Amino acid sequence: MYYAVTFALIVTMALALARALLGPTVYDRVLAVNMLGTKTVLLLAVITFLFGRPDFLDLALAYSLINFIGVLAVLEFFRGRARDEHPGDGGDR
Amino acid sequence: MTVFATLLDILSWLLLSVGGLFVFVGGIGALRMPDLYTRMHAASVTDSIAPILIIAGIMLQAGLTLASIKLVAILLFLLLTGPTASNALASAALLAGYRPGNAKPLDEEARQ
Amino acid sequence: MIVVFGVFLLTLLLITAFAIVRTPNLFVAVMLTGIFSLLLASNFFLLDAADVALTEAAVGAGISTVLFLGALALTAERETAPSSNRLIALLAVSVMVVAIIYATFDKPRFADPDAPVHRHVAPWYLEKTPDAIDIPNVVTAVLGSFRGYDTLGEVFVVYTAGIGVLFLLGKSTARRQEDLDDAPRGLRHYLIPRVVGRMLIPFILLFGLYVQFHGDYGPGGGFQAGALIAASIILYALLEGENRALRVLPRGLLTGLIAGGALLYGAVGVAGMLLGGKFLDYSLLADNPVSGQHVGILLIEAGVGITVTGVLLSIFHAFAARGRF
Amino acid sequence: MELLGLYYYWIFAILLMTGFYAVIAKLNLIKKLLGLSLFQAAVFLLYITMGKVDGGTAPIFADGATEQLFSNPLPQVLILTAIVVGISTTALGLGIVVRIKEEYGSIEEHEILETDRQ
Repeated sequence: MYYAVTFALIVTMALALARALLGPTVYDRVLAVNMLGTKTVLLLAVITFLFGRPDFLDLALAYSLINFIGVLAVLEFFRGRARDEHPGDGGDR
Repeated sequence: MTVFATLLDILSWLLLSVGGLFVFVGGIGALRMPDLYTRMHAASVTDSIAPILIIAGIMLQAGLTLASIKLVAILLFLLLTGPTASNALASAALLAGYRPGNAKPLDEEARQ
Repeated sequence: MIVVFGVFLLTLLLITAFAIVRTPNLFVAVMLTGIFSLLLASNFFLLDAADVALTEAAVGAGISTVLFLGALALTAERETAPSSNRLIALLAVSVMVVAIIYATFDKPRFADPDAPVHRHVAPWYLEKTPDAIDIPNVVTAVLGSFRGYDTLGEVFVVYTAGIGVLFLLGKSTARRQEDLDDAPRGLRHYLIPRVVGRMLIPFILLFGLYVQFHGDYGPGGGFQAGALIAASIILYALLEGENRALRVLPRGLLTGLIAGGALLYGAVGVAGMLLGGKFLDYSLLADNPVSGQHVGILLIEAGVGITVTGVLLSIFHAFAARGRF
Repeated sequence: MELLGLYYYWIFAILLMTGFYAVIAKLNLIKKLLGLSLFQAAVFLLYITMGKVDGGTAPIFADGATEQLFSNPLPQVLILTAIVVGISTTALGLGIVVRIKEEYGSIEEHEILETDRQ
């Protein structure tokens, strides 16, 4: 059954990757990256049990903690760009 | 194997397969939906209900071990960060001029 | 079956790589690099490399995206010109691909236990680790003790790269200090991400310390821990503005960390010499050789962690001081 | 099975050369650096692939279990350190690119060469 879940997860990763490649807006791509991040956490968690080595859950834990930073960095990047394009109303959103 | 253990097994496999189904459905939705916000709606299924089901399913297999505690932590962090990231993304998109139900941005500048 | 999953993920990896090279939008390329890193880490894990996957997770998910975005903010978001000499380049590359693929037919079968790689020193490491070092994680044992020289070299490469970035971008002329203090910085206007992000920071720090000190027993060690701790401070800087992060860990302290970690590593080596052994011989650091090894590995992992944290944070601040973060 | 095993090496070859193509054919300096990290990732993948042993598991002794078959720890050690070194050197490259942008006002190779010629 772990195999079935793993299969569902990697197929979904492929679908999310397709969304990331198709775009069309940058927000779609960020959405796809975020989705792939969650899928990776689940994939790693399932595979640890597939391998029968539950002590490797640390990996999934690391991803579940860190994935957030990438999304925040992208948002901050957008905000900085908006501030540069419209000087004056910067930052206060 | 007692009846109880068998029941637990069946329950865990059930949770896992339903979780896998939700992941798959969410993936299809994220690919096929017409605009950003509906896609986000579909993707949020894989960020909320799917991890709950899948991790609950694995936890039933793991039993009361350190692995279960780690799984709870993983689930907690996923449930904290996933919706937050979606919220931040949606608000950023809204502020950038994308309106729901409108596949195209209001200001047609080359934002991508 | 797992091989099939691996092949599937590798194919996704390849598609992502093509997309990275093809897209003219550099921002999109950086987002795709994030995906590439996720897929790469999954592949490493499927190939039994838990430590490597953890490193890729710690470095690829947060830090490399942040650094590339920082550089994009300072340069340009799109490439303006098409490729040069596309046909010649494609020809050269295709010839090379064909040559390498031709060569693969002579390689040992995938995962062959009798391949030459596995008959050299690796069995010796696996056999000796329980007796000589007595820690469960063979990767840490090889990294810290058997091949301590290598790791010392790597730490100094990281150190040199950090110093190089500081030379190039340190003491920025781009913005004055008072400017920095006035500007509303960080994501403090996004309330929800800020609250949630602040809740995460202590957990990432705690997890970083766990990875640092649990490295002997499970996947982990100084390199991963350094990257994780740096990621938590970077998260703080993203949420609260760079200045607050600098107030927690000022630039001078970071420079001290860079040098201090490398020095700690070197000092452990010299201590071995002073006690009458060889350079980086930990056996003499405690009463019996095995606990000496434990002490030595603990100390050098701490040194590695300190240097990596210092270098990654210094690099982040060097980019951030000039740009938007 | 035989071909599936070789597929890992073929992916390595194509990935390596995809990165190399970006380095030699693209004019944008950041794109070149992205290509370089692809190149690097391909090498990482080759090492880790060669370290895999059939039926093996990650080289960390589990509690109680003896006589396990482990994958080769040595390539993992080399690549683990190489990943962190890789990000540091990439950062150094990005630093150089930022400085070039400040001096030349461009990160496109042909425009930089143009400026140099004047």
